[in-house]
Amino acid sequence: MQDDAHDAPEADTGSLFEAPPMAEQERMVEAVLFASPAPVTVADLNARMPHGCDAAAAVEHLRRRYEGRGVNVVRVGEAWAIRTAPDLGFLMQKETVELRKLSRAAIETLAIVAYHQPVTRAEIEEIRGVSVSRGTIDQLLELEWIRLGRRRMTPGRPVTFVVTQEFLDHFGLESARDLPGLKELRAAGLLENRPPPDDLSEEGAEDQSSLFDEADGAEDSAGEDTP
Amino acid sequence: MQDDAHDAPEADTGSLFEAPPMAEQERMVEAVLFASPAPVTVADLNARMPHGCDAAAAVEHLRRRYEGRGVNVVRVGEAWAIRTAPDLGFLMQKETVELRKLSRAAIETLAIVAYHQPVTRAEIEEIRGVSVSRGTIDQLLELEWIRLGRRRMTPGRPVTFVVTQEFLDHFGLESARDLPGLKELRAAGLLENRPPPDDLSEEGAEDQSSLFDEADGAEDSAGEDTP
Amino acid sequence: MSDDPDPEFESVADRLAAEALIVDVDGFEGPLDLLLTLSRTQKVDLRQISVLALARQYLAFVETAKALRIELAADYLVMAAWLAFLKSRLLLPPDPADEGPSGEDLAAHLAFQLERLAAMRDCAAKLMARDRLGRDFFARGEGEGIQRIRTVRYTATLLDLMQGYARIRTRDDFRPFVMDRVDVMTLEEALERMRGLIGFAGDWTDLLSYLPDGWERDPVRRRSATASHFAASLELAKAGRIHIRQSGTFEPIQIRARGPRDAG
Repeated sequence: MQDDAHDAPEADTGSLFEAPPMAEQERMVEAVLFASPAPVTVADLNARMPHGCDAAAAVEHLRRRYEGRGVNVVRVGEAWAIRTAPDLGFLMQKETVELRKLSRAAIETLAIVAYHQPVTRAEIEEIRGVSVSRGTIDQLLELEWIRLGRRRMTPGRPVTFVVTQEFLDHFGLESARDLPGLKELRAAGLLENRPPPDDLSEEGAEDQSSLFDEADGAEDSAGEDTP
Repeated sequence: MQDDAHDAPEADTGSLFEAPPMAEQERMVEAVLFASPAPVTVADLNARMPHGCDAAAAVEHLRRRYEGRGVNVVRVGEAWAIRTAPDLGFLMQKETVELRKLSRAAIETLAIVAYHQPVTRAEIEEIRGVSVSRGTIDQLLELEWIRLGRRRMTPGRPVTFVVTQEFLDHFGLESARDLPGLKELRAAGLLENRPPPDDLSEEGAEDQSSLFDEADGAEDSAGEDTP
Repeated sequence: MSDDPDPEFESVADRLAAEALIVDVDGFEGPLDLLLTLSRTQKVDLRQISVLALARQYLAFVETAKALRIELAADYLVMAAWLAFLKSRLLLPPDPADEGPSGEDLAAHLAFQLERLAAMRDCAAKLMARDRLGRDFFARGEGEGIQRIRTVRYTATLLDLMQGYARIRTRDDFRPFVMDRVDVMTLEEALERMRGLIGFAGDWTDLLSYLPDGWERDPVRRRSATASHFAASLELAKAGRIHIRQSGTFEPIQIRARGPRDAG
C-alpha cells in the first residue's frame, strides 16, 4: 500500500511524482464508481487514477467505509459498483418506470444459459424439449443478459451463449456459480413436484456435479474444449 | 427532529408507529439520492420514507457527512442530489458528455432569463438591443434550461420565461439567488427594467420590484393560476 | 456629419479600426452590441462614458459603411437616426418649449443600456465558465440502477429463474404434458390409425367403429377420439382415399374406401 511509505518518502525514489494520499485515492474511487454507468474493474480504476495509486486498497477502504450505510460498495464479477443496501430496496419502489416480466420461454432459456454456459442453441432446445424462437434469444441479447461466447469446435462451429456481467449484476450474483444447484432447489421447496419413486437414477446427481464444473470455467474461458 | 424524542417515547403518542431513528433515516435518504440521477425534492423523500420521518433533517446530516468526500450532497433548488466533487472531474473523461455548443445569442439570452426572471421576450430584446429569434428560445426550452413562467399582468398578457431546476443542476447552483454577481448587479441597479425616458408608459417601473420576489417562488409554484 | 470636428476620431488608427469593424459587421448582434464594442475604444468605465463621442463614432461607422457600399440592416440605420437626434440634443442648448426628455436623460439611458448589456455578457461568461454537470461534475452514472434493484427484489426474478430451471430439469422425470394429454387423441394419431385401417373397409362402415379400444366408453376420451376421427375422415375424403356419407341429421356417419370401381 502506498501510504505505508508516507514517513519515508526519500526511500521511494521509484516514481517521479508522489502518489496521492490514500484518503484522496478513496475519494477518486468513490467518484468514479458513482459516475460510471457500469461496474468498474480495479484495472480500469488504476488506469484512470494518477500514477502510483493503489486502486485495490482504495476500494477496500471505501468498501469498509460504506459498510452499514444506505449504499454499499459491492463486487460484481471482477468489477466494483455502488449499490443500494438490500434492506432499503423498498424505498426504490416508486422509481420503477416499467417492470417487464420475462416470458416463460425467455426465463427458461436464460436459466439454461446460466446453468449450462457455454451452451449452443441446439443444446438449449434439447434441454427445453422445444425449439427456441429467434425472438427469445434476441430479447435476452438485447437485455444484455446473455452474449455470444466462443464458437464450439464441432462441425458447423455453432455459436455458444454465456451470461453477461449485466446478468450477474441484475440478479445480484457474484458469479454464475452462485446459482443454487438442483439439490438446493429441491431443499428450498422450489421443485413443486416430487420425482416419481421409481426414478432413483443417478442421472440427476451426476448431471448436477458436471453442471457446475461446466459453469465454473464458463465466464472467461468459455467452451473451447466442449464437444 | 425525530431523534430528540428517543428517550421519551411514551410522550410521543401522536403517531401510531415510531419513526425510524435518524441514523436510519439518513441511510434511507442516502439510498434514494444515490439511486436517482435527477435531484429529489424533500417532499418526495418524505413521501417515500416511512411515516414520521424528517427528510429535511436527514438530508442535512447526510450533507455534512459527505463534505470533502469524492461525491457530495448538493442542493438544487428545492431538491437534493448527489454529485461528484468538481475537483475530480479529470477522472471522468469517459463519462464526459459533449456539451452542445450554444450560440452567443443563446448564451446571452440564457443569462438574461436567469438574472432577470421572470422576463418577457420584449424585455430580453430590450436588454440585448436586438430581436430574439424563435430558434434561440426554442433551443433553450429544448435543453430544459428555461421554461414558461406566469403571464405578465400587463396589456397583451405576455408570457415570461424563468430558469428551471435542470438549469440550476447543470450549473451547480443551489438556487437562482446564487447566480454569480447577482448582488452586485442588483446594487448597481442593473437588474432594473428601467424604461427609456421617452417611454411614458407606467408598465416598466412597477414590475421591477417584484422581479426576484417572484423568482423565488417561481421554481416550484410557477403558473398554476395562469389561465 | 463627416465634417464634424471630432478630435477622438481624427487619427488614422481610429479610422482603420472603424473600417475593421465594418468588415465584421455581420459579427455584431445588433446596434447595441456595436455601440458596446465602440465604447471600448474610450478605455473608460462605462459609467463615465462620453455618449456624445460614442454617437459620433457610431455615425462615422455608418458613414464608412455607406462609402464602402456595405448594406446595413435597418435597425443600424434606425439607431443612427436616433443617435443623430441625440447628438443634436446634447450639442444644442435645451429648448424650454420642448416637452420631451432632455438630451442628458437620453444619454444616461443609453449608457445604462450599454452597462446592462455589458453586465449580462459578463454574467453569461461567468455562467458558462462554472463547473458544469456532465463536464466537471457528474450525476449517478447508472440511471437504471433503481429499476434493476427493484426488479430483482419485487418481481423475484432470480426465483423465476430458478423455478424455470427446476421446471425444465424435472420435466423429463414426470413428462407432464404426456400426463395432461392422456385423454386427448390428436388428429395426427387418428389419421395415422385410419390410414392403416381404411384398406380393410370395402363397404360402408360407421365411423365410430374405427375408435380404438379403450376410447369408446369414457365420455371424455370418446368425445376426443370421435372428433379426431371425424376430422381425419374429412382429410382422407379430401385426399380422395374414401367416400363419406350421412343419411340425415344426427344419423351415423359412414365411410368407405375408394377403390378402382369408383373410377366412373
